[in-house]
Amino acid sequence: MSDPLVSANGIDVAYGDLQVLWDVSVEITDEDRVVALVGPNGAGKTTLLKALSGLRPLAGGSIELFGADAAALRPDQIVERGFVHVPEARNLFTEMTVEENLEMGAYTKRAEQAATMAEVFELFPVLDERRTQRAGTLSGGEQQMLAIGRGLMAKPDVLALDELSVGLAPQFVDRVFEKVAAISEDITVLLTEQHVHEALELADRGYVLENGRIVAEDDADALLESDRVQDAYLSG
Amino acid sequence: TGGGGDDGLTIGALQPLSGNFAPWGSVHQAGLEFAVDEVNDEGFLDQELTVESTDTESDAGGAATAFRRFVEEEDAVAITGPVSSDVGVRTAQLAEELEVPLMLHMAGTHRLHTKQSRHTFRLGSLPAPMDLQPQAELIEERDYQTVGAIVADYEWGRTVEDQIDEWFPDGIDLSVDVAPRGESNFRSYLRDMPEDLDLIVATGHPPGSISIHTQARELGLGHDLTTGAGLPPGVLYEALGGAAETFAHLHTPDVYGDAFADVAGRFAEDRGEQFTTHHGYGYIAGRVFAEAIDEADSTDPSDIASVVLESSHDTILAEPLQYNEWGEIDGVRSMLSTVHEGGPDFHSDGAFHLEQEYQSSLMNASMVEPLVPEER
Amino acid sequence: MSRHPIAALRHRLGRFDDIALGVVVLAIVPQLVVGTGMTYQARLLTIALTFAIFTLGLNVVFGHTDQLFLFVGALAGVGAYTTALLADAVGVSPWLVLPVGALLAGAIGMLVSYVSARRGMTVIVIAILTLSLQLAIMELFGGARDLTRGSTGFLFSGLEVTFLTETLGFSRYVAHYYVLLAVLAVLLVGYRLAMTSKYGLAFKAIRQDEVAAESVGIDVVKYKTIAGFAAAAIIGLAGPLYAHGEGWIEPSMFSFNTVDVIVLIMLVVGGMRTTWGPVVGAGAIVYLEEQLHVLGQWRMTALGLLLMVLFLYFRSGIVPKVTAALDGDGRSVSLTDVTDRFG
Amino acid sequence: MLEVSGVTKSFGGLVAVDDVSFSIGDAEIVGLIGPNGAGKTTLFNTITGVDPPSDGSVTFDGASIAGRKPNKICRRGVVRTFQIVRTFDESTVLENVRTGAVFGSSRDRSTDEATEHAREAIEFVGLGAEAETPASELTMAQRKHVELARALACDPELLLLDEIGSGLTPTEIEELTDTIERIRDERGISVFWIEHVVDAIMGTTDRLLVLNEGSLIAEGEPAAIREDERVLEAYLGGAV
Amino acid sequence: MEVVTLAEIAVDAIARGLLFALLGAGITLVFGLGDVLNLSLGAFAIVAAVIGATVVSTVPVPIAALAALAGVAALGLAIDRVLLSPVYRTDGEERILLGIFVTLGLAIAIDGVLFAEFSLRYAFPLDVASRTIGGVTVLGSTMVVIVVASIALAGLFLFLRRTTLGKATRTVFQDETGALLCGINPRRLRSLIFVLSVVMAGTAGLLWSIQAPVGAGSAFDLTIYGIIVSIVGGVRNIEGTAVAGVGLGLLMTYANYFIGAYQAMIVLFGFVVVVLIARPEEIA
Ligand SMILES: Nc1ncnc2c1ncn2[C@@H]1O[C@H](COP(=O)(O)OP(=O)(O)OP(=O)(O)O)[C@@H](O)[C@H]1O
Ligand SMILES: Nc1ncnc2c1ncn2[C@@H]1O[C@H](COP(=O)(O)OP(=O)(O)OP(=O)(O)O)[C@@H](O)[C@H]1O
Ligand SMILES: [Mg+2]
Ligand SMILES: [Mg+2]
Repeated sequence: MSDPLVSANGIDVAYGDLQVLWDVSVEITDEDRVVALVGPNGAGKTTLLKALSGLRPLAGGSIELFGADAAALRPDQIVERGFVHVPEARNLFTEMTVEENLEMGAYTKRAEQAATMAEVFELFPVLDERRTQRAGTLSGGEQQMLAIGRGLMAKPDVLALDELSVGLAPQFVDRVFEKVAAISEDITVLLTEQHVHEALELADRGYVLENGRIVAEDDADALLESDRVQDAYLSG
Repeated sequence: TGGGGDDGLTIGALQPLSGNFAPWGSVHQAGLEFAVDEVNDEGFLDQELTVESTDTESDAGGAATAFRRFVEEEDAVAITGPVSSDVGVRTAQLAEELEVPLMLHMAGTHRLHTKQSRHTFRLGSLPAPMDLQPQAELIEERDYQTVGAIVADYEWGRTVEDQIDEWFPDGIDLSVDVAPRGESNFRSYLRDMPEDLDLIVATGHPPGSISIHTQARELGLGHDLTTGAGLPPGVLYEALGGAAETFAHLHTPDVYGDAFADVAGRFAEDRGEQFTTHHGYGYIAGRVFAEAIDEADSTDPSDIASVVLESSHDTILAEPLQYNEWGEIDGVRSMLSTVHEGGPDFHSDGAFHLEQEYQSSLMNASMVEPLVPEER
Repeated sequence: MSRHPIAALRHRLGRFDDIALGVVVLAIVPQLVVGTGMTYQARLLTIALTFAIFTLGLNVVFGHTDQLFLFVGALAGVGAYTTALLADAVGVSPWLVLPVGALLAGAIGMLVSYVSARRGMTVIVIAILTLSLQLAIMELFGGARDLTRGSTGFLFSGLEVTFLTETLGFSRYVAHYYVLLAVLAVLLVGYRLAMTSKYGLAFKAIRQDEVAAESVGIDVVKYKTIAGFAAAAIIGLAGPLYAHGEGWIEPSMFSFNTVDVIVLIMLVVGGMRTTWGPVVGAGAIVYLEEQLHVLGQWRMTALGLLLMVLFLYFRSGIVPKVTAALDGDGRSVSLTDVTDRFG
Repeated sequence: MLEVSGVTKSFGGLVAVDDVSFSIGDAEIVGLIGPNGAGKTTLFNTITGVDPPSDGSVTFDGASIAGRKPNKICRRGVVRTFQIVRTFDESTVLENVRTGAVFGSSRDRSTDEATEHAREAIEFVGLGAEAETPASELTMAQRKHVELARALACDPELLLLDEIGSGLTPTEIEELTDTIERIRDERGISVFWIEHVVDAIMGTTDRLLVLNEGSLIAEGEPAAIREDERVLEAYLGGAV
Repeated sequence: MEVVTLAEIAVDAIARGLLFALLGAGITLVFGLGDVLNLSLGAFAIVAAVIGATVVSTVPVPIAALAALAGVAALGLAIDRVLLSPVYRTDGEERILLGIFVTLGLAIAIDGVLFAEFSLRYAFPLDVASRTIGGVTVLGSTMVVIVVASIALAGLFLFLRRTTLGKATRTVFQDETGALLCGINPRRLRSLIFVLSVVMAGTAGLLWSIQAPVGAGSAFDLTIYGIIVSIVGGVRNIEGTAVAGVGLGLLMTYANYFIGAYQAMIVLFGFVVVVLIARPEEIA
């Protein structure tokens, strides 16, 4: 039996009166390496990640992280447990340098800070070059790399990447996907992606979210072949 | 509280019960209430006299609104209480407009009256010339040679600065500094004062006069006396402790006379508290209004004002209280006293008593120029 | 889509029906609450209208363009001192030099807005900048004693309308109330016209995103400068009227605590970016302040506590709340804010 | 119509755009691609006046626009959208677009005309059903379309789009490219378009510019760019 | 005027300047790091002085000083929890404005209590002998002010620059969600910073009352001095605040001296206006 790392059980989430997630259940176990979450715009992918990382309260259902109830935890407590979310909006510290941003990423893992930072710089050499530049002045793609790097600094057990490749140049998309594959040796990755095809190729399992509900869940290969996904996302 | 009028006569008290002048307000209020209680006990008025008081927060606009409210909503026949020149000027304005007598507590600016004023009466704080003359006399009497003064940078302080020039004897070594009104650290001004200072004049900086005195002592200037504003003696005693013995403040109630001792004795007996100069101002206001109502045989505020203006009242001042044609105080003597530990004769339980440093000669209203309003 | 000219005119006039109604109501008020020969209520009413005008000015510049002017008092003072001193020096009626005071205040507001827009200042920088100006100008009023008679101040009058006092026989305060009401009515109409025109549209865009506003052709500096000028001129115009109502000019009438704090509260309580918010806010706060006197020396504490509660839990303001409630009932909303419906 | 010549922009020591020259003609769709940080957005900023160039000239229809304010440039007919969307979120879609119609165009319109014009632009991008919805309630893709409609309402001659397709699904991208082609075909507007979605941009543009480390390294038809050695190395990598 | 007197005045001015710097630090902390311009800062300084002056008659001086600081810290914590929590729940411009409004209300309320119940001026008595160094007499109280204020500022500086906790405070200001996702608890940091800032103000108030009595009437002035120093020093920058404090202390004292009181105030505010116009980007 595999141990569940993350499990959402029938959760509902709403923005004010507007409910966006309906009875969503997701489970990630330590046997998963990469799990992809796909679906059209506005399906609720981001919202689901926010619910998992504690940024949105639940209107119903429950969430367990690493075997313990997590519905009432604050985001910072969830980071401490080992679930780290790299948000779609990036949320960098724009007035601080690249290096300081990374340093803050390691807030809960200060002891390993230097070593992790070296790994991140190896992954994204451009960040090393821009070490002392203010994060707010980085280009769009550079910011995306910094956001991922900062997430890695927390040495998570599960890393949730929202819109991993947005704004990245093609050669970086490939590089980043390779890196994610490499990361997933040690870390379980949950990602949402517009490059549905690539994402499902990288992932071993996937969920399809539409209109706030899970409409399909399967091995990635199977999803990739399924009509539902073929028609909706891969027609181009 | 609630409206008076129907079955009684109301005196409105515009008291600074909070804010910078709060120490004045509460004491004045106590003296006023005591006077009214006595009047009611004596029963020489047909109707019960009551006091309606409000907190002006030392703000002129607020005092103006309250003034109107007292007169129009509470039917007050007379008003008292204002402290500070700014409040004094604005309320004096209203006293004339609404034709209701106003007895000021502490408002010293000389630009208070015009020759047309008929309803505004000065009491506690004397106009600048009358403030400076006793000090000038003191300098001559004691033959002080070196005098330093710090004045505040606003109307009152600048007036004092002018009056110093006018009244102080020629030939003394005099240095005058101007400091901001809100200043409380005077060390740099004091460091620049001449050596061998005899006297520091701080009456031109009322909010800072206590600080000036303590800081001068800390710097070891070794002067004889500091003269300061007419603060309630209780405040001086609290703030200065032993240093109060060399801080001479101005007051007009004759605390050394029998009349004062009488009232103070009764007050102590009744209220169990020490009666001071500023209780005295409230007491005088209550008494004089009551007597004027009696004498006028009318509750019309204007009639009451006429009586105050024209008659003379024996009070606890050194001289009878009287006013000139437009309400400037006339024929007054003021005293410079220091505060010492131990209660006075009339109230031995008290914490402090006053000792007289100097008593001025008789001062007449003619030494104060009234305000000449412009032609429009 | 062409419309019949009369229908179009109706439509235009219809935009002012709430203003007409409101002004009529305000015109009746003194007849109801001010007894003959009474000055206390009359003075409160004039204070409320005066502050409603100040608040309207702040609404334009702060509500609509996010420039937090914390020198409303100083601008009013500039208007008042300029008018009074100039009238005195030249020897003419203050009415004649009133525009000079308003224009001078307007020029100061314009300059501040221009510089702050050019320098890309955020709301907080503008707030601190204008607060510093407020304090400096107050020092000037108090310090230039030879000109202003320092903190004691001087008598001021001369902004009366003899038709009201002599022909109609109103008391000085009631007459002054109608003068203020006339000014307010003109300003409300002007405000409505401006906010339903392209000015309102530009303000709304600028407030939300300056960069985007510029990218679609809006001259941000120009519109902010216009707002700064208009607001400051309105405040500078009301300043002498304020002084006339008090019969007096002195610096403390224009201090941060006496004017700015109160005006800000009135704006928030009444409702920012609404036509009637400033008027309702001014009325409510003047009334409330007067009621608080029963608390004696605890009035100020109570005021502070009340403010915090209002700001924290009621910051959308009375007018928007009432409008929403009426809308919710599906009833007509004659007092609603037209800018919210048209743009 | 747009002539960019020798434009350079540096931030402190960093040269973000380095001596770039090119031009864009009438009714043309030109793509701008390049690695992250190549200077694409910065180049847009120099053209639209958000960040004036440190050096070089930009002329539009023969008149210099370098260093002019963004609002002036907009009214001249050069209008942009933003990489990170900047809609007026408290306003409805209609108000957003109307703002463009009123201020963005050199033409004077009455209020009613401006509203009509705005509605037309909203229909054009397919947001007709959302006209009265506040922008804050829309999805990212919809908000990008609001920006597009707002820009169109400014009557541009040249439209600059910064990664308008990022974050969209392939189906949505297809709709978007359609719209962009219609903008050129039906309205005769030129489009200058930054995008990392290679297939979309290759399939739609007439011409591509490739920026790398601030310099223009290639320019030509999509088919040629695909083959270009330098572009393959700097940008496309193994992706194609 | 003699050189010695000028030097003595300079020492006094530096002491005053360090007090300005403490107040400036109080503003800088909460505004620069938390987005709230605390208009009630001066009130905390006065509260500390009032507590200190009141309890000093019954307990030894150091205990009275600690009690005063503990008092403002507790008050600060309570206010942070009760009043600022709703402020922090908003964001962006709305938070800035709500911060201004709520602390304005708070300033009025605290001043109101002081006005009503503690309307005197309060002094914290401290007997330290004066010392003459090279002909320049330095008062005991001045020495205490300079030493204590310098230690407080240096400690604050080291905390912010050298400790991760100190650095983490900056993240909260810039992007709260980002901070949360790094495992930082913004709420706790904000409380810490707010308490730290009012303790700085309290220290300033206590030290001020050693030199000259203070009362409720000075509260708003102290806040203004804090804001001015904070701005001139560059709002994000504690070293700048310290330098600006001392600089303005000297400027004000000498301007007062040589050109007169109200002109000095105009010079001061004029200076602020120039700084604001010259470099608004450093402020917000
Ligand atoms: N702050 C918010 N307030 C109200 N509604 C919101 C908010 N954020 C998102 N929504 C709505 O919730 C729904 C789901 O949004 P979400 O961002 O989770 O979708 P998504 O799948 O991540 O989409 P995308 O691919 O565009 O990022 C959408 O309809 C969106 O409009
Ligand atoms: N204000 C600034 N100060 C310093 N450097 C800056 C500034 N603005 C941009 N840069 C740098 O200039 C370079 C170009 O940035 P730009 O945003 O133009 O890139 P881009 O080509 O749009 O990249 P992306 O595709 O990632 O959006 C980047 O390295 C960025 O860090
Ligand atoms: Mg999303
Ligand atoms: Mg870019």
